[in-house]
Amino acid sequence: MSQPVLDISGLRIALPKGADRPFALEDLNLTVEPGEIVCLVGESGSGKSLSAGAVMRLLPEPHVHVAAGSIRFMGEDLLAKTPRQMRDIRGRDIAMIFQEPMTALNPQKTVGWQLDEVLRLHTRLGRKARRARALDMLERVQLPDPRSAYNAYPHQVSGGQRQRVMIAMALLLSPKLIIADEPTTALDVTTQLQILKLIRELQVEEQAGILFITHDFGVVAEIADKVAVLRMGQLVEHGPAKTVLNNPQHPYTKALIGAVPALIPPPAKPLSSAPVVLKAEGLRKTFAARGGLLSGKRKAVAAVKDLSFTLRQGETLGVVGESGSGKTTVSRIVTRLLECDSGKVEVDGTDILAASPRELRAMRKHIQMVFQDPMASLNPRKRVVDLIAQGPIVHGTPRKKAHADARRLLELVELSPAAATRFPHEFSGGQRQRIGIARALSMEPKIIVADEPVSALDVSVQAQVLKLLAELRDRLNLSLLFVTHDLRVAAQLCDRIIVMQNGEIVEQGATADVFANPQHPYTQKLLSSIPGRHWTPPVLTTEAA
Amino acid sequence: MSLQSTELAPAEPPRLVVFWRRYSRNRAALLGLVIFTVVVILALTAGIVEPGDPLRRAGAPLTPPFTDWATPLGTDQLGRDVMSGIFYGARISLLIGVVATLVAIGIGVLIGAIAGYFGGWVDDVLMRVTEAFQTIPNFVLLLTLVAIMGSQIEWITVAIGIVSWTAPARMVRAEFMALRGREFVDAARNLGVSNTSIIFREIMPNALPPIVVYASVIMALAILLESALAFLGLGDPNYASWGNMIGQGRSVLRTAPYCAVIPGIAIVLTVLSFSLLGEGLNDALNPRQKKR
Amino acid sequence: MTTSVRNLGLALAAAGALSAGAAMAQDVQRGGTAIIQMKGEQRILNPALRASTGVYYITGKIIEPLIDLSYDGYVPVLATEWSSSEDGLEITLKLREGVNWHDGEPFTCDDVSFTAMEMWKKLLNYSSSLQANLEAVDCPDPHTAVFKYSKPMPLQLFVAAMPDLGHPVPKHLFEGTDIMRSEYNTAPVGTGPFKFVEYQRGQYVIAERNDDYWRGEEYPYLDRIVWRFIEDTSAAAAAIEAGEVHESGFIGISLADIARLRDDPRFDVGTKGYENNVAHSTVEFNHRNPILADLDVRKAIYHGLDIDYAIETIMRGYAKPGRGLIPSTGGANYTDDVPTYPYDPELAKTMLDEAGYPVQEDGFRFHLRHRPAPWGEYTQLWAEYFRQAMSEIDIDVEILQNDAPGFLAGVYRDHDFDTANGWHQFRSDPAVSTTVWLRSGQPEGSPWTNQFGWQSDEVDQLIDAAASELDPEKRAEMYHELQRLSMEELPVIFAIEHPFISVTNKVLKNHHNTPRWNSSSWYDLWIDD
Amino acid sequence: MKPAFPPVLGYALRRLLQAVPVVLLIMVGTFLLLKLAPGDTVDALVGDMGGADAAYIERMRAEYGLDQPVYVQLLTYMGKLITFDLGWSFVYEQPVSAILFERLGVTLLLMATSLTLAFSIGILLGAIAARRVYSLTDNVISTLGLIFYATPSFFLSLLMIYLFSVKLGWLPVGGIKTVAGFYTGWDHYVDVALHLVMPTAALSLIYLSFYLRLMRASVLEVADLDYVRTAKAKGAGETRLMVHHIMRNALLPVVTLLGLQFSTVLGGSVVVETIFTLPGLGQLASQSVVQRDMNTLMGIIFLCSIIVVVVNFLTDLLYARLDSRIELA
Repeated sequence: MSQPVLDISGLRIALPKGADRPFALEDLNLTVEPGEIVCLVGESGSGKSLSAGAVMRLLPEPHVHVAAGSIRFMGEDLLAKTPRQMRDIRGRDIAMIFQEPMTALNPQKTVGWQLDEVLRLHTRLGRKARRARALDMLERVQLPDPRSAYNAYPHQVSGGQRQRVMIAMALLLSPKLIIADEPTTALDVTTQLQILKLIRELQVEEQAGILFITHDFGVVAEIADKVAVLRMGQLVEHGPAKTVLNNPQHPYTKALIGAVPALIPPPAKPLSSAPVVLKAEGLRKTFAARGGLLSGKRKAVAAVKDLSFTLRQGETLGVVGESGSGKTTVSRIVTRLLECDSGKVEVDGTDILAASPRELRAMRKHIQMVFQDPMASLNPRKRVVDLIAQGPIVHGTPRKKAHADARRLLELVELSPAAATRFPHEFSGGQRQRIGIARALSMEPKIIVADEPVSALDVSVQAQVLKLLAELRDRLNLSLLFVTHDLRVAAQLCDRIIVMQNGEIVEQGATADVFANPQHPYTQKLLSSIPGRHWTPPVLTTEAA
Repeated sequence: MSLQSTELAPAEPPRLVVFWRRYSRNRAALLGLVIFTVVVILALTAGIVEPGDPLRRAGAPLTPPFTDWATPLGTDQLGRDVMSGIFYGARISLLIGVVATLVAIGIGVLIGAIAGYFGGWVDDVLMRVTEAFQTIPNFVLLLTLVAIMGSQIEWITVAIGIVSWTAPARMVRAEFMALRGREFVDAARNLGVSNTSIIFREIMPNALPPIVVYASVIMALAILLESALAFLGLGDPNYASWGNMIGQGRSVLRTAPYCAVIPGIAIVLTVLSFSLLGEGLNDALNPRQKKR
Repeated sequence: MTTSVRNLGLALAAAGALSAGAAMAQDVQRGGTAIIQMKGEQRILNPALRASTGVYYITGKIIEPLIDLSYDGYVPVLATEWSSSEDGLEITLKLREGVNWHDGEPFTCDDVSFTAMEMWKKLLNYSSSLQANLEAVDCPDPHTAVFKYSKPMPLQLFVAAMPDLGHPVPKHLFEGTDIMRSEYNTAPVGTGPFKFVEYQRGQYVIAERNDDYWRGEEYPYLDRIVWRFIEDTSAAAAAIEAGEVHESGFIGISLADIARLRDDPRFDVGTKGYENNVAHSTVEFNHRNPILADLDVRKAIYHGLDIDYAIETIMRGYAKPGRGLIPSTGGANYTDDVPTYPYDPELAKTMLDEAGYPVQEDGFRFHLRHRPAPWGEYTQLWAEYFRQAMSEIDIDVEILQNDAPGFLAGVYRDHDFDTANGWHQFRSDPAVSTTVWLRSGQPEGSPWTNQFGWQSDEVDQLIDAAASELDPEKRAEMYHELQRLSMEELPVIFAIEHPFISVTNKVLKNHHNTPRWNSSSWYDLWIDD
Repeated sequence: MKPAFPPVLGYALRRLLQAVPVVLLIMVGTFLLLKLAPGDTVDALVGDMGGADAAYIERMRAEYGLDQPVYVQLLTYMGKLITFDLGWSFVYEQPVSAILFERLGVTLLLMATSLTLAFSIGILLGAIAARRVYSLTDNVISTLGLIFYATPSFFLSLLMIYLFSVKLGWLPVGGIKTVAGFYTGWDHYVDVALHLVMPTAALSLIYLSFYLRLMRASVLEVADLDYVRTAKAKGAGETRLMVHHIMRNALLPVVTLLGLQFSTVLGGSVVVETIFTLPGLGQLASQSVVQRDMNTLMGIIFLCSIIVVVVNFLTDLLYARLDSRIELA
């Protein structure tokens, strides 16, 4: 039996005074064998990224430092290495892939230069040999045109390709251990699958051990050999992937897995008789890029091309697509946060796009929005009660009544009325999104446009917010226009979906029909790219629910 | 994070307390606050500690410091009490600093906010005006304004404000351009909030922290500009200002250096305190910028 | 034809030879460069267009006047003799022969005639009123010039004016051109001991030795003179101490530094050589203000000013109390038999009370808006002292600081002031300098004239009569009377009479040996390195 | 579609077109502003020459065209300006362009040396301070930066003159060269350099402190960025991180500030040039204000606008050179 590539035992990482807990990690034991992918799973704040930093010895010392335990790499104690020795190990024996391919590459240096740097630091190869090796590596990560990529700056290649570059850089010297810190989180679903496949393939070739950090159980199901689940710095469960995924033991793991939406859409509701509350017709929007001082003229981009759809009362319409598909533009046009080039949006038969400013203000009551980023969508300088009461006050409700209503709405979204006098930063992400929902409801709208309302939330919180939305929709007979990139979420909530690509609807229909029998090749590709699509999360009863 | 997403975290202490905690972490900023407080005390107690006109004849001309307890810091060429000048000068310096800064920030915020929020041709026009002001060397413009309106302290203060507004305007504009795309602004628009309300109630409070920090820079520069004017003989002679004292003291710099050096040190310390104050405010208001 | 001929030429030539001989005895060193600091910069270097000591300071070495002033009286330079007809309508000058301009052309009566008619009469400030009645300058021969007037011109006045207002320039370089824009206004050509070399604006002017100088080959002693413009008085003081400049004239550095350098053995510090350049520090009243129109108020204000204290603290003792429009260096025209107003604040307060200006609720009797002239340190200090002194007799003075054009427009054009202060120079004769302060009917906007809204028929008549009075004794009496009137009526307070002060490095020899030395030609100046 | 000429030229042309309205705005604004001033150039001239009589004053005013209505004067001036005729200075009795040309060299020399010094030393010290953040070195550098920032340039100038010229006699008090020195060749350059030491120091220290503080903050910020972590993960050492990864990105905001501050530096040179009697544009500007020398002042402001526009263009080029994300077009 070969020795493990990485052997972490009893690792404890101390946090500075005044942090929410004294230790980021406590008594972590973990091994990574050669040729094995170990997924370290946890929600935000679980300490999973710091464990990677500890292995690389790149913690922001002295505030955050290893307090106890050992980290052995190929049997050698990393914590005992001098900085000089560590520098030699980094990049050569242990490589790292980061989450954001945009920010993880130096914007001022070419891709080639940055690959070359690894070789220059760790080999004595000549210039030509280094270049040949780098080009070869770029080819292995399946970049379409390695030569031009070599000479390009990071901003000149796409997000998926940048992550390929990162992978090429990590694998350049065939390291024995690769630490991948959420390497696919920032990518679109189709790209994500390609990258996951690539990592798998290359890892098989190189027989490297991979410590793969993620929050997404779909990804875990796709790639992991072993799984370790972290909660608040503590390892709650670990074992082979299949076991943990299908038969979790620890309640936390159970809860996490239980929160992953199953890919089974709800049965279609008989809604065809309900009145149409929102009708969009022939929407067009082109972003004419303005010549900035430095950027000069850019090409105009058509974000939405001739788009039409209807939304009936009580219905949830999902707008699904990858980034750049125009789905967010749609949500802003129907709420008239963005002026449209042409087309009509009828709310209860009145065209909101043709409304005068005065009419528009009145109409805004009927169509409200829940935003993607619960931090950014709440004015950090306002108290919660003011945030929720703002709309009614603007529309003439007396301040006192508006505030009383606001407190009632807080209860409706299951928050304590004590929250009313606090500021947004005192809440967790899910709580903020509840406040966002309460604000939308304060106007007693007919329609709620939700733009990726759960994409910034941890999976367990995501489930709760989705549940709340569904309940409120049914109780208040709301119509939902639900914009999302996450097909699992769409499957869980939407009655009908429209699939968008490059500003056009490629397919629409009842969610169940589309999932069961996708017609358009793009829809097919999207569905087949869902990570862990072959894994159906077990139905578990959790005490949290 | 807790699985129960509806439980509230314990309430945070009031904002002021948090602010003070962050501010007081910076020891230099505390020193700045101490000096600043001293200057404020000088200004406030000027009338009590040193009653009477600071420009009156208080003793024999050019009495050196520490020789006569009636004029502990000595007297200048016309027998004016230097200590009294330092006390009353603090008033003038603070007045000029604060008012000029308010003028500069006022103009800057207005123009920057409008340009940044509306964009398009409004932005173009306002930015051309801003560039025009930025292109003219500010001190030359200041000289011209003072030449036109004379050296009354009110006008000098306003003129300093007029030549200092471009930087805050650009800053506010940049903040507004960043903030106007933020979701909470969309949220407010979605609620039917008017443009004026969005500008002043929604965006402005969020754009202010960097402006508040920059205000300390303007204040410092305002005091330096006034002293430079006074040095060139264009200060308001009806008030004891530190700049005037240096300007007049330099002719006796060789025989009675204290006449220029004492107010010089007062200026250096005051400007220093503003600067340290600004750093402390920056730590307290924009905590994300400083991680280490 | 000529009855009163005063030929001083011979005697003074002898005197010149004597002084030169004395200099020779001290082992005159030839060569070297004298470096002079100037505070202000006169950008026109043509004394026939700009009458100003700042111009003469430079051009005096390059362009000579017809007549100069020495401690022994008026001496011939380019004119060797002068005489007047009995009726005072004709003045005849004999011109020096064998004098060449720096470009080699000979100096003749044509130059004098051209300059007098085209510049002195038309373009030269101060001179244009002096020469207002000049009808023609005839040239009976190349070295005789006859000035013809339509009204009598006192010879005494004419001669007294000549050192400043009598610089001829070469006709052949100016005739037929736009005189105001001639290149020779900034690159002067004259007959003097030094030839113009270079003018770098804002920096310096250089002149070098004229080898063809009419006083003879041995003159001048210096090879070169450099004038450096250093506006900042501290920097100027530092430069003179560092030996970078040899002389600083016209109070070019602060009085504190002057007082300090007085005790430094390396320097000569003094007022010698400025006897002809005496000025008055003034307090000017706007008589349109009914309070100030009250003579008792003006007298009270005078009593409230401690002139001796101001002389000691501001002027460092280099001054004396003023006695009206003529300074003590004014010769026969001066008298000290005039009323005075000694410092007595209590008396001042009583007088103000009696004049009907008791202290009001705000602690002051009344408020004055005061415009100080921005002429530098001591004028500024004088203004601030005025404010101090007035507050001691419960008058509030607000100082309205402005730059020069703002000050001049504010006081002399817009009359937007209550009181003002500045200094005004006396130029040899009251008729060409200080009488304009009292004479009414001055056109609005003329600086340093009676713009005070004050008028007295008696004074006006006296001024006019004295200007054309040919008998020197009668003239002197008239001026004594004027001086008395100016001290009685106090249209303006001629508070302090002060000469200018030079700080001179002792390596310079033969310096400050004439009453208008800084404006003179320095042909006998030498440097002992 | 490829442009027929280098994109930089197109960019330059576009910048030039954008600058035209700004410059026009400045010129018209300044002209009208100056007309509000009490007194005019004739008052100033008469004051300078020690007085003149009324007829003389009136004739001068007519001669200079100052008796015309303001809009006529403005139109005349702007008409001439379009042909780049800056007019005639009545104070200097020279064409304005000749005066400016004489003075420009000194100012550019002073500014170039000051800014180069401030910039290079500022970023160097800033970078050092940031890399040893919160150490003694950092504290010393930061404190120096604060003191430089807080000391008025004229105060510093006076102290320097007192120390280096009067007490020690090492440096000349003022001027741009030894007037009667007539140095040639190498000696001339040494002479000018000696004259520039104190003015440069006086002018540059405050900007040095700006750059120092900004650079320190900027390096601290960039050092926290992801790609620096990537480079560390690659095994790059401290020096390599600094030179190849941090410096260039950290320089970007400093370069921006450099461009923005250029006109402020021009303004700051007024005081310094006055104290050290340097015959530059700053001194000329302040004198022109006092002299009400409209044409010269307008000329200076025109020239400054052009310089600022050119400098901003150059900093843009520099920025684009430093930041590969930006393409000029």
